[in-house]
Amino acid sequence: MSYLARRLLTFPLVMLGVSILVFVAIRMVPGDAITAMLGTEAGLLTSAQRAALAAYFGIDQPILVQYWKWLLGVFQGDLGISVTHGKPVLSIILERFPLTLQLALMSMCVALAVGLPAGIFAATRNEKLSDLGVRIFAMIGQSTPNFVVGLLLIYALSAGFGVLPTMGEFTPFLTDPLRNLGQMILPAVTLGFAFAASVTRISRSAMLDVLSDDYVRTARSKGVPKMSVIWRHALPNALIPVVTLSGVEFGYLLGGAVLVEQIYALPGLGRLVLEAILQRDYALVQGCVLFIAFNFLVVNLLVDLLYVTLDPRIRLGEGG
Amino acid sequence: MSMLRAIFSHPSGRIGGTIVVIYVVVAMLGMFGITPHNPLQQYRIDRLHAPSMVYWMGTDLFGRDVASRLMKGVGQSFLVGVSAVALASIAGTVLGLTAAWFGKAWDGIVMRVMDVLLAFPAILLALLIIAVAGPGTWTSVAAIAIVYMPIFTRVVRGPALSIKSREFVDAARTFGSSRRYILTHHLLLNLVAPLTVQVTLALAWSLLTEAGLSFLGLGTQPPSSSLGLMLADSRNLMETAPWLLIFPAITIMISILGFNLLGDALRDILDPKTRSRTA
Amino acid sequence: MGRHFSTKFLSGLALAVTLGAAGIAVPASAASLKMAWKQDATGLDPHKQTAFSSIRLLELIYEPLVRFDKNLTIVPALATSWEFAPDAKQLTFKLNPAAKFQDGKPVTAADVKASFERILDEKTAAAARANYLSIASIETPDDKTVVFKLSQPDVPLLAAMASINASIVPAAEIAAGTIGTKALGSGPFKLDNWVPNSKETLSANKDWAGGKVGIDGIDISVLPDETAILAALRTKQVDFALINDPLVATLVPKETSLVLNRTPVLAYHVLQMNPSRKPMDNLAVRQAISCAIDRQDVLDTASVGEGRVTGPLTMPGYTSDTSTLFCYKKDIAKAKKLMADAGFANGFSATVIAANGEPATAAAEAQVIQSQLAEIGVKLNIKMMELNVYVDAWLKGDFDMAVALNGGRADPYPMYNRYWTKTGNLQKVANYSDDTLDSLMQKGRVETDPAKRKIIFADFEKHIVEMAPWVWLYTSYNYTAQQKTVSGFEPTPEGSLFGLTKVKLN
Amino acid sequence: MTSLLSVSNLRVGFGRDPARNEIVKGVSFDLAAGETLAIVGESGSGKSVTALSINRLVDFGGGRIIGGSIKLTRADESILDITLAKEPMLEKIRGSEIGMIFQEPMTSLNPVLSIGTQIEESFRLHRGLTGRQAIAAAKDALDRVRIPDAARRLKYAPNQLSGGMLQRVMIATALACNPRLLIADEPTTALDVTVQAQIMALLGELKRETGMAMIFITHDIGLVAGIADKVMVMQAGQAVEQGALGEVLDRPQHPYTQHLLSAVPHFESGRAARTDFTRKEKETPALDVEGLVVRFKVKGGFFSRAQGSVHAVENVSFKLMPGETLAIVGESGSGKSTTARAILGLVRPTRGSFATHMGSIADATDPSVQMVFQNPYASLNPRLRVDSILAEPVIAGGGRVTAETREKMKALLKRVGLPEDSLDRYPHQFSGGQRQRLCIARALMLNPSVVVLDEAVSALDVSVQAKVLELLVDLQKEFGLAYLFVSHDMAVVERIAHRIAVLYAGQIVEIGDAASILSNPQHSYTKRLISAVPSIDRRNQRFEIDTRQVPSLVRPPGYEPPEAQWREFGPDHRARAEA
Repeated sequence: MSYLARRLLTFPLVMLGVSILVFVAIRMVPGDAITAMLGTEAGLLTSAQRAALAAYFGIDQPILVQYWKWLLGVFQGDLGISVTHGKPVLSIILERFPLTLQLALMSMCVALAVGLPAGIFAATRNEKLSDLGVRIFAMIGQSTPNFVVGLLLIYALSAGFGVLPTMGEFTPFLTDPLRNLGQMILPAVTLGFAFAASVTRISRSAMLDVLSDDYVRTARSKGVPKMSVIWRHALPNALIPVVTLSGVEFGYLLGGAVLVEQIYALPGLGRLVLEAILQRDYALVQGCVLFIAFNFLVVNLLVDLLYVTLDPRIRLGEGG
Repeated sequence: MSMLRAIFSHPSGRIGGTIVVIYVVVAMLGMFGITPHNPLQQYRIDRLHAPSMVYWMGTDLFGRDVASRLMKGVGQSFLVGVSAVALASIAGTVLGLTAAWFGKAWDGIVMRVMDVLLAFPAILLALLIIAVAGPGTWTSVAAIAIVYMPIFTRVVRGPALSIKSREFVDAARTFGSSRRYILTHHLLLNLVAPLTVQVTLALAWSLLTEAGLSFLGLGTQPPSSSLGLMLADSRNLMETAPWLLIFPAITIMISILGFNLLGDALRDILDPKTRSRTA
Repeated sequence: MGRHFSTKFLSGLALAVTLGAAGIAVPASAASLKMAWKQDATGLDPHKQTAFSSIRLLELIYEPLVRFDKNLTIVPALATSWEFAPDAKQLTFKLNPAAKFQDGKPVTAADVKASFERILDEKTAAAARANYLSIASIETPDDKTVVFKLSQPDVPLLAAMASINASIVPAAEIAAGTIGTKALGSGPFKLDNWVPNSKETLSANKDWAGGKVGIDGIDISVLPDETAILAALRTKQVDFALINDPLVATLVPKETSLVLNRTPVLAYHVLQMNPSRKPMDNLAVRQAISCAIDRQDVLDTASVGEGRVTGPLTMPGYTSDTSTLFCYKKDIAKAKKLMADAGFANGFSATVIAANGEPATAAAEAQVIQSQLAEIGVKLNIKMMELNVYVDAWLKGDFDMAVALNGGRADPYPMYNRYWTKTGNLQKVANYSDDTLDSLMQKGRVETDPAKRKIIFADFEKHIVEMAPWVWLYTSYNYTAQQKTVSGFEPTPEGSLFGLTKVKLN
Repeated sequence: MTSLLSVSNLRVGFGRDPARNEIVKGVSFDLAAGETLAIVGESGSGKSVTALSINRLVDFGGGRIIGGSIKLTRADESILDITLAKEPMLEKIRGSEIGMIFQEPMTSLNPVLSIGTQIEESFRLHRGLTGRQAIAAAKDALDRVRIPDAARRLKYAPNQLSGGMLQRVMIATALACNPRLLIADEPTTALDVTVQAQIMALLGELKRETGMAMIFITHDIGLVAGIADKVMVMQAGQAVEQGALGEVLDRPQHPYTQHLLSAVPHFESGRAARTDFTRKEKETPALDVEGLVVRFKVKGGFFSRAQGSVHAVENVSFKLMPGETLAIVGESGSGKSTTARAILGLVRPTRGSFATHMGSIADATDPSVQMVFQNPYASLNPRLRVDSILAEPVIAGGGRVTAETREKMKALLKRVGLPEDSLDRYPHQFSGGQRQRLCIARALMLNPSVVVLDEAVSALDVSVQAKVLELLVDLQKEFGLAYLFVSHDMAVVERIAHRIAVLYAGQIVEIGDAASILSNPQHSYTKRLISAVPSIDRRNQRFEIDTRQVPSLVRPPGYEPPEAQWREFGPDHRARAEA
């Protein structure tokens, strides 16, 4: 309880830190919304024109005033207006978010569906040949940058099977589930690859740890069959580090996967932030980063809550 | 010496160690310019030449020798990786150690700042830092270091807290040992093992990040070569000159694999928990 | 660099993608053209947007008074006819009586007056305002006639009006302040929906005064990577696409179902030197650099030969035989001698800036030039920059040398007056001017006889190449790729997509 | 009586090459139905491995049976050689015919499953019970191990129960299906001595009720006396002696057994207390503790408000004379370690004062008081060489490490019985006993007058304990040291203490002359404590089962305990008056 309470208390503090950091950083980047919009043509502007544009973009006031105004807005649920989109930042983010969420969920499903059984299997085959195979595969998975995975995946699929990802206009899941899945499955596998590798490794080592724990020995001394020892006694305990890892990874995935979105031409959050940075759309960058950090922290809190349901030791306080 | 023997008698340590040794040798050769060709020399007559006896891994769009550029690139990645990890580990260790030792407000401030950094997706944070400072080798060093620093801070703070409550630290306090002595001799010395493991893994990670940043055009600048940049340059030439993709891709994979394997082996060797499992 | 700027910084991320069919292909609405481009528009205000990508979108929605055809001849748009007074100090337009805005209201002289007054208002912050400064007043004798009174003779003004930055917008919308938030023009397509950096939906304007549009509409998707666009073309997800990177473009014809349209463009690749900095202030040094560069080699390496070596004048009717220009053939001996004369026999170091991915060939050009200049002892450091940062430095003239892709115009005067006259807005970027250039530009501005103008500008070209403040390299092509089922597209040297009005889907 | 279990020439090895790494080297014994065999040995003797081999759990710890046989007579009179049985067969045997309980009750129950679920599992597996039947059976099982309020406790998670309770749950689980053999592997080692007595009593009763046979593994030969019919003594993988309880205890044949019985401290109710010191009240005490109070604030709730305090140490006062040993005894949570740590400045006292002959101790550490910690593995920095370890107190005191210092190190090392070349070695190159000698040497580097020994021998093997105790006594005499000896182990305390202070719930309940207190305890808690101490003399003694728990030490803010009333029971023996 007090642990969760402390997490809740630091939440706004961390959010405040994130907001200050992003606010200052994005303004330290050379160039502004004017050059971003006009490029070299900005050189044709008279100073009166420049001032008019600065006022339009809201970058004419001192930075503290800008920050204060923005912060007041944030407290009222208003993340500002994006100058490139001409729309409230929040509505732009919410347009992009379903894709990112879906991608993150799908990658996590891929990772857990592959990684967890593989890790458990390897743990029960400790030091045998099949264990070694799984470990090597997981190691390679963890060692390959996801853009390389995406690259090689597309190359291998097209060269070997003549299959290509659907790279047209993105279709939301509700509009056309089949087409949507056709577009999303390869990106999800690409992101899920390294994720699955991590899950495999951590579930294997957690399982190994747990299998040598006293209570597993106790279960065996009661005559509990092997499968039941693994699934009923060991797994719930081994899940805790897997949940941590998956939570952190999932939290990061909710921030968008810039490289993979780029490779598969998906309009996700990652690309949104990148574009916003490039176009010096300050409000959008700030809004996105704040939103991403918020999600990350919320996911971490949810992970903590999940612990609590998984592990009564945390629920009741250690030594209760 | 006994450490080396331990690494090379550990199965993944043997493979990882070998890869890392080869990697370091190649990096050194690349760094000091001992390559089959000058990596910057443009043999424009031999543009996009397939791998041959002269050009082991072919040539690129400018007729530069891919093998030489690869070696130079490995050297570059290594330089960035090592510098970034050195920075991150030193800063992270100091912060983690002092946070654990002094606790209270200082701990709160340090850990909240780290929380802020961690709440930023790594690649976005690096991107912002680079956008501010302009792309380049040393900017990517700084960006990778700042992104990785919170991890070191956490890796140090956790064990430091537990060592702080170990009996030998209590003992030191009963003698009235100075804070500096306790921090350096008792805490830091006992953090060497987890730090070694983390440094190895961080190296793998920073190679990965360096490749990603260069791939985005934010890391090493042309005409210098780095693995990520070579991959980025290969993107539109993959169909006509696949060697431009394949060699750097494999190099990245294998080198990161090497450091990861070594890190795993070190963890097995240095972590008493896994060691005692066989006892 | 002009209009060709865009956020290609993203292009670091890409992959080539080979053949094969799409996972699941679904036919879209029957007669809409599915189109893809890499760069999306950055805004909807036709008077403010200068980005190439914005103009490509806006020229489908808005119309200026006149426009260029594929031969860069000025043809009617909203105006059916126009004439200069003999002293070139008055320009009169007759508007098309059938012209209507997309809300059904007719386009009147009052709308034209209001539009230009808006452009000229400093508060609007229209970058193109500089081109229309000679307009002293606007008179509207009747609903369909507009008279521009000029403060001085200005022949290039007409060409300057053939720009989407001089679009006619409804006076009512100006009053309401909704320009830029609502796209209401008189052009062939209506913008139904826009999700920036993701997609646009356009439908054909049934009431368009210019004639009947061959398709029902256009669905544009933004695919941030040109190899992804190629993949989408190959899998028939897309009927029509814009391509910037010559390396990608050359892959299109390999696919039997695809057609590549290639049009020479006015924009030019150039190595800009900064003559306000040492040692580039020394004419001999600049000339030596010009002589040391093998322009064809740059073109062949950086752009796989896709393009043509050019002098400063890139527009049809003004181009000259490059072999007559100073040092257009690489001459290392001469270059070395010039260097020695200037006192730099041992060379010097300088930094060249280039924008990341803008153009796609920038980094490659810089590297080839670096290697070529090394032959005369010039040690070039390449500094790649994110586009915005580059623009910032470029505008301040804060560079030794810069690799750039600068936009061209159909007329030499608006194309170069900003750089090479003493009062040009971008003189601080060019940092070079002399009396010869200044007087030649002034002569060209007032001269109405095309033949005489051609001679004036040929002299200009010869002189500026010899003074070598910049080293003009080559012009490349504008590429569009389409399925064989798409017919009727007519590209222009400006890269305009206006030709889509004539396109049919089979 | 027919033989239930017959083990012959059992050999068990570990690792990749089990034959090379033999832990059990040919052990044989027989066990009849209803009989109890105690296997006694120190760590590494192979006693646990032997036990784990009987139900083949040893396979999961990396062990392999490489020879011999284990013949179990099953309920249907068939005989099964367990060494040859396949896993599915073993799963049937485990739990239903052979039950087992382990040393660490805290970790031996699955933390994420309720205890009810864990008990029910046995019934489901071996009796085929489901649903309500299984729950009812589990409740009965808890009742059987005398856990009050069983129905409610079924829903508890393991971490909600104390160690003693958990061990009862373990026993309930192991006995759920009435196995004919129970293997108990050091079941009380991790528990406090009064709780140990309870568990032993419970095991004794259950044995009588069910008529099961038991194999009881322990390092404490004193504990054996209370429960075993037969004893087997193991050393280095071999059974060096076995026989009937009386035979082995009274007429040990093997030197190792004799050593265990004679050299190892056994509780003798004060008869073995030291008599080599006479207390002179006039003397200046080496350490004078007056009114020591240590409280820890308990924070809770959303805004971390103080909700009260743990009164860990409550008004503790004593005087320690030069050359004297005062033992502070108590069970876990009694505040004995906190007292020691407060004296060394490791815990900030809430109130109270200390004085040594150098004057009162304020915040600064006083070199005349030094401490030896419980765990010799944790109290030496593994990354420092012995010379650095010994130099640390000198450096801390602002001194320099000179040739003279090194000479002193060598002399001290020699004095505590360590080899001369120890200075260049690292702690991991020493055994536990040697490390504790190192800690003692380190404590003596600054010539202290008081040494606080916090459970200083508890982590050591019994035979090593005796030697370290001897060393401590010798050093005390040689240097005139005063010892504050904190311990839970009455047998050890009897060997070293001149005086004893009994701590219960943070307060001294009885203090005085060691022999007097041990032979004639006055306070009810002291009585309970002493009667719980196992002894070879108390054969097959019965304990009363008592489920009282230590009272909570958490008090509301501002709470002050009432003034203590003391009653005198002799010249140097007084106890707190009870309500």
